[in-house]
Amino acid sequence: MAKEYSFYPGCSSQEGASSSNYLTSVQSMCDVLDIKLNVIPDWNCCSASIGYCGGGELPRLALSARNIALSEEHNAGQDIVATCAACWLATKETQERLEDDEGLMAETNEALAEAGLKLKNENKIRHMVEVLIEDIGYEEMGKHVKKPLDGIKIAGYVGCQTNRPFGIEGESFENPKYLDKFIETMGAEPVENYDKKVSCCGGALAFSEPDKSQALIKDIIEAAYDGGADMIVTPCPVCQMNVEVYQDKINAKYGTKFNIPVTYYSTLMSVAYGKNGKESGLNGQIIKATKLEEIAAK
Amino acid sequence: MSDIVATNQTILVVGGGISGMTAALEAAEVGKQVIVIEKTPSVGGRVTKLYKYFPKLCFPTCGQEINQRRMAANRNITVLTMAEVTELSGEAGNYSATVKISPRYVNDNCTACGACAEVVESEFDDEHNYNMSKRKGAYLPHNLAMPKRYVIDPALIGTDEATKAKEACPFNAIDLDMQEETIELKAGAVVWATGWRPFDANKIQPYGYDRFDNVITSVEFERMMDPFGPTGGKLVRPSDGKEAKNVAFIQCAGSRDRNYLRHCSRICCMASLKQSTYVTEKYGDEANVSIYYIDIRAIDRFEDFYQKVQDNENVTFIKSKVANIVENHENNNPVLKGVNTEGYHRYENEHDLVVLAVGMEPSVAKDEFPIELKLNDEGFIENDEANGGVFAAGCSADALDVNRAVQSATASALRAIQVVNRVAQAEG
Amino acid sequence: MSDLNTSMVEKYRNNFLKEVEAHVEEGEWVKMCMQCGVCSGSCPLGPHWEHPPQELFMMIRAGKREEVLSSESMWMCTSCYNCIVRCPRELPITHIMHGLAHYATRLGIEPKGQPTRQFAQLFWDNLAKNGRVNELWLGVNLYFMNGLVEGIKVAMGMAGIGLGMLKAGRLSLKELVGGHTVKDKKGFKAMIKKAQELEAARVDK
Amino acid sequence: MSDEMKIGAYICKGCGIADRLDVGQLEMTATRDGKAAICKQHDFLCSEEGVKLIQDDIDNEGVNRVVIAACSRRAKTEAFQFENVALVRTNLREGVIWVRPDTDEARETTQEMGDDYVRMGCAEAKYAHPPKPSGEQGLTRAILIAGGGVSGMTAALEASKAGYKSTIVEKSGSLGGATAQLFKKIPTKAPYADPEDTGVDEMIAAVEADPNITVFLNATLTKTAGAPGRFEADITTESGSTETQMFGSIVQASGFKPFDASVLTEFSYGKSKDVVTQLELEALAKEANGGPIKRPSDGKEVSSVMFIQCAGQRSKKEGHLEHCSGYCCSASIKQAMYFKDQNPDIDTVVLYTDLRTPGAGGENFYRSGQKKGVIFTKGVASEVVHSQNPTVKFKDLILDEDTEVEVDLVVLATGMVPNAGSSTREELTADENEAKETGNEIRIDADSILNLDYRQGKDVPHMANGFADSHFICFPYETQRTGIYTAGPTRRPMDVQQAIDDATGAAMKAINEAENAALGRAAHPRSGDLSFPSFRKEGCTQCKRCTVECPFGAINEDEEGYPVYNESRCRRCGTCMGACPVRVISFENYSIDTVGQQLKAVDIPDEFDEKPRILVLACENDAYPALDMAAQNKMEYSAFTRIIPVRCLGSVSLSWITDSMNSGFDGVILMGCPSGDDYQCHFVKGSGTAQERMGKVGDTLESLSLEKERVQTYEISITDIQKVTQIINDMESTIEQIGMSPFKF
Repeated sequence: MAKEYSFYPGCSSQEGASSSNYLTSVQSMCDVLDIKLNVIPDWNCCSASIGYCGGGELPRLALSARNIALSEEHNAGQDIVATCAACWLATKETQERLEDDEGLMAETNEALAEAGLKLKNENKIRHMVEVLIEDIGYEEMGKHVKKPLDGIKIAGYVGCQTNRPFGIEGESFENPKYLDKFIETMGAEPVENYDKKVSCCGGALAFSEPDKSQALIKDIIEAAYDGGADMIVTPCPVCQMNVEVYQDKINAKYGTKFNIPVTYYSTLMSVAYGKNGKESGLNGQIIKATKLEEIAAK
Repeated sequence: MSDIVATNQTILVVGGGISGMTAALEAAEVGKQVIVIEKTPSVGGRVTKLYKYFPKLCFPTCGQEINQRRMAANRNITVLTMAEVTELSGEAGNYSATVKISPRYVNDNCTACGACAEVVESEFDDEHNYNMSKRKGAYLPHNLAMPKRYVIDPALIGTDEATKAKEACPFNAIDLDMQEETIELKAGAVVWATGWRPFDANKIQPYGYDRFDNVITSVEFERMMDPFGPTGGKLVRPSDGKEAKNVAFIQCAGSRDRNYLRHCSRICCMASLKQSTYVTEKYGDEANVSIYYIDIRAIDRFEDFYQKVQDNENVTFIKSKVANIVENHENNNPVLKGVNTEGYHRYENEHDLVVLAVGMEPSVAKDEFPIELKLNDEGFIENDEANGGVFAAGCSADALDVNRAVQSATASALRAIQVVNRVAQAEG
Repeated sequence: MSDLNTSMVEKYRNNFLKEVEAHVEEGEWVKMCMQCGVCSGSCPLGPHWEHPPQELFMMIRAGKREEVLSSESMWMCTSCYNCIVRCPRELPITHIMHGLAHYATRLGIEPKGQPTRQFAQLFWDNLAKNGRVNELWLGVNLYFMNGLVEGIKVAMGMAGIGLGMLKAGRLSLKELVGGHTVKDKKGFKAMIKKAQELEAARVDK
Repeated sequence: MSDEMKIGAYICKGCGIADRLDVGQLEMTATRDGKAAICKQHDFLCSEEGVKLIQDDIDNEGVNRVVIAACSRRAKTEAFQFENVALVRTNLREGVIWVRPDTDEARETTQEMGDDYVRMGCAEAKYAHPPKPSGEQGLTRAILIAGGGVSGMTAALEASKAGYKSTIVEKSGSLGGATAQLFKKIPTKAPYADPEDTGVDEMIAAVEADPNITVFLNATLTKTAGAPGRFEADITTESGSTETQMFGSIVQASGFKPFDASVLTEFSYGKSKDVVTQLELEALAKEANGGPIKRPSDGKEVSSVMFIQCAGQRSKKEGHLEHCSGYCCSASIKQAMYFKDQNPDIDTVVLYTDLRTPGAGGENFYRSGQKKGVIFTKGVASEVVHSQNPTVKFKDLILDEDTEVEVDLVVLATGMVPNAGSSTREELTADENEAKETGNEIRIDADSILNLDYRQGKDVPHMANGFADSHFICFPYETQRTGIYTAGPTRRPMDVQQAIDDATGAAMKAINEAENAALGRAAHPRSGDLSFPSFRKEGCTQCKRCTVECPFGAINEDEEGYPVYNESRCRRCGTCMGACPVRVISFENYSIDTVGQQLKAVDIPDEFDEKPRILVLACENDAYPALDMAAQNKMEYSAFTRIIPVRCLGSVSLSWITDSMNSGFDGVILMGCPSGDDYQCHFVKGSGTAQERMGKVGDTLESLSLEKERVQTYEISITDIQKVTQIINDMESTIEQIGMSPFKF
């Protein structure tokens, strides 16, 4: 029987948005693993970690609270799952903050009442990666591999918000191993001791402070190359975008010759599970993941 | 072992480190019957693994020699090694303890002549050196081990080597059929002196103890100074055996931190100050020591020692909790990143070797005590009436230096004596 | 000086710490800092902070109100959460930085031209309008936030990226008109408004 | 011992001894040269059977001197314990076969080693007597406690709970000491969040209600004489009446004196009434009793306060304290809470350089202070400017700026000055000893606490920073006066809870000593030793060296200047014996002869045999174990070595050196513990004293026309395992260079 979850896709995975290809591959992956994602009806933006200028604490909490409340109403009893690090983090933080602070909880519900909603705050908020590790398990994930990703060396770039402050149970903040295990499970080779595994790509500041952020991104890519990587894989839409799209700019500025594809773990899994390039969201790559395309085309 | 006489006037001392030994000696020397239960094959505990004590820079084995002589001469003390208290019940004046004794495979006949070790080749991690070196499968735990009796590693049992060892012994001291034994002991009072263990440095992920060869712990560094230690007394770094002259000490590694141990472990500042002298003594002007700290906690006369170290030009103090360590792949040097908060100076400092001044946590975890005791949040035993006739000594009571641990143990001996004297009075 | 700022100065006179505790998100944690500096050392944009977090905390304790609130420092936060997980005293530093930035904005004494301040405001305005972020408009607004001429320059510089995204189907011109939105816009906006009112009642008094 | 001496020698053949040595030859040596009445061999002497063999001879054959020629005296000690005999251990295993190679060419010299050690053992046995108590010791179980503060009261109460009586002598008119002046104390129990009641009133009530405790108020000790087990104390009350009581042991809990803050003129102390010390703030807090604390100058309710840590402490400035008092950080947190708990709006700032709150409770308390809003600023105060309100000028070390703040009240965290009585700093050099006799000594003048009727001063000698502490890490209660244990802040700066724990330990030590002194058993480090020094009065020249050099002030002088030994004050180190120029001092089982005859028993080969002899006199506590451990690790050293363990290098008589030279030894090595400020000698200054004495050996050697290299003194720690063998081998090479001694007959 399919495992069902209440799904919070988030703004960037909407059609035509920056990580729409992430959603495509997630859907293919879930299809194989018999995971059913029930989208929270009428979900809204979580404000990520950058809404704080205009949005005060309570309005920002209200955003995620609305999503949780909608989930409770429409997908009762189901764990809320997010694929985007920022979505997961903001929602989970909201849940915790409201759990700890009765005053804020009361005010939040007062605001939610304006939208005809009420928050109970009882469901678990989870990242897709948690679902894979905890509910599916590496063994099961491995069983579905049809086309092992032989001969590809991959740097598992975990980034910040999937990792901190909550992270994945049993993993360390400084050296989480799960992404490497994913890579291995799909038959590819992880880069050992990837130095920049949990370094920051600048996040939203890639827009506002491009030079400072690109300096960070440069180090992330460089370390991957140093480790002999053919590609980088990440669980986070912001990481994926920042690390992939600025390579030309960085090359121009630093004289580097970066041209390394950056995909999601779900892209790998979808390809390994035998889905085609489109189903795996490979056409969403700005820097083409040729090795994956070759396998997908086989 | 069935010949051990224990009554409700007996004092049971759990733990044979310096605190347990002190409590046992004080009580036994005023005529009390004492049974010491020690988990490892020899008494002495953590201090046997220390090279020097601060602030005198004298040698722990020196006091151990005296204490061991006192113990050997005192017939009121029975020591059970490789023994653990698995159950404890009762109340002040009337306890019964279940003690599990693991087989040593060597009996009292052993003269420590070493004939068994000569024929055994297999080697195992040497606990005495925090597994930084190997010892044989038939071994004396260390030079000053008491009891001075060899131990056969359980992994040897059933192998040809075990038989060879047995055959090599001229005194019939090796008994390969020895079995785990469980005995029941009565006691009037219990001194709990199970001490501490170094905080698991693997958990301090930003410092990469698990990832970088040249990041070690203070207890490991201490073993390096011992001429009979893992490096033969050389201060060298693990990755390439190069002399470690540029050494960083990171304070509060695992202490004063809600991620690890919330308490201050008290000893680590002084331990690093002491260890800084190891480096400056070995390498003189070539030594370059950096101590990264939050607060240097050198109270009372320890302050004098701090001043002395501060006066050394080759030792630098940086008020900073190091943010993280990365490794320079070219030379395996650890690179420390952080901010000196005195005036905000950012640094990226490369060192030959990094020593984590790891904190002290109680050896027995909160939920592992065989009897319910009043503990504080940090897991140390409180001095509380609710604990009846069980009294904490040394680092079971708080994070203490050796001097204070001995003080604490001396006090706990009196508390135990008070109980058994009451029993004696009641029984006439 | 905004009215709000003036009234806060009056109210707290010399005690900036108390003001922060009362009005800044997670501000009650500031006093718990023990000046170890692990936050400052852990920040990816560390070198760009004029005053790193731990120093800001000390400045708050020392009553340096203007210097703190008008500082660009907290706008350097990338929300990487390194500081939070490493802080030995459990201070939610990321949130305090956001809180300080927001509070400064609320008082109208934030560094106006600070790019992250601009972007963060745009982001909020963007999402508050439809309930979901319109990435295209966010980008367009971002590029033109410093005026038309500057904007065209920036936009030209970013054109390659935009084109790439468009080609990969990860940027949609459909967003120019209509685009993604929550269905219950009315309820959504009422909720935000209410939350803002409740917060103002608490913070601005 | 008037009984007839009968030596039984027992040679063990186990552990390879019989493989490496001709045991028959050893037996012959024992009987022929050693004059052993009985000599037996056994394959496994430490076995039950072997021990029984010996015990049977003691029981049935009248053997009263037992020579066990087997392993080191440090091995199998539990097995070889016999009552009422003098026991000698001859070290054939660690001392001979383990330090020599198992080769044919080494066989002869190795055998010679073994034979010599057997001779030496028998010689020692011949001159040793089974020790037994002198009969001079007394049994008084009562404990004298000097000081009626928390430390003193704790010692009394804890001793009482174990059934021991005590007498508290308190100088002031009431019990409670400094703690009675406190409003609250630093917390002692989880969660360590708030100040606790001091509990001092309850403690006083308990003392007063305890039939085991006698209290003298307004009283001082005008004279303390005697020794453990029989201390005789004159307790004089204010009225002038004196009562003499007997005690078994003493706990000195004389506390501390507050630091004199008037030297802190830069902080306007004395000039501004609103600059107070921590102790003065306690008085203000007590007065307020939970209400608003008012400042002294004008009674205004304090709305802002700054605590200046380390005021006059951790400083080398004239009149300041060099030490850190340890408790003041927690005390300031506690005091800041006095304000915060009453009114959270009061500004409280603690200005510190290192916040020192160690241990589990300390860090919790620090956090609790922060939680309550106490501000902690890392900085150094330079000045407090006095005007209507005090203004503190300081450097903020974090913000790296000079700044100032005006407050209602300034509290100076001044430290503890030990109240440890008078002290004569004892110098190690003989020259200074002479200076002492001319009255040129260094004194700390203060009212004496104990007024000891001792040759070496009225109080327990002071250690670092004037505290009456122990010098030893492992033995925190061992002062330099036997049976007198210090507790509380007189020993080390500490807070109330630490003082309670400390005093409990001191009570334990006092009980231990009272009991053991009565049995004639020595205190640390030769715990349980029954031997004690005595002297031949006829030979004594009243030179007083023994009374001056005794590290423990154990020896008094009678009116004629003869030494008076106080057995239970003695630690049995033998420094007096080593000091005595006329060799009249001895112990039953350790004397000029027990060692002197051993070295004379060594067979000295002819000069042309090229077999030199090296005598090693090794401290039994450190050097001898180091030699043992070298053997254990099979590290070889010269076969020409003959080692004699000594109780302390301080016990080494110069006569042994001259005797050994005269009898043809080619070299002598003395191995003692490191001396100096961080001395490791368990007998305080035995090794240092010995080194001084050996400084004069050169003259002796010169008079014999011998090279001075022939006698060398080394400081050896127990860990110097490699060094000891090196030293011995170096001596062998030295002898090779300078040639054999001409004194071989």
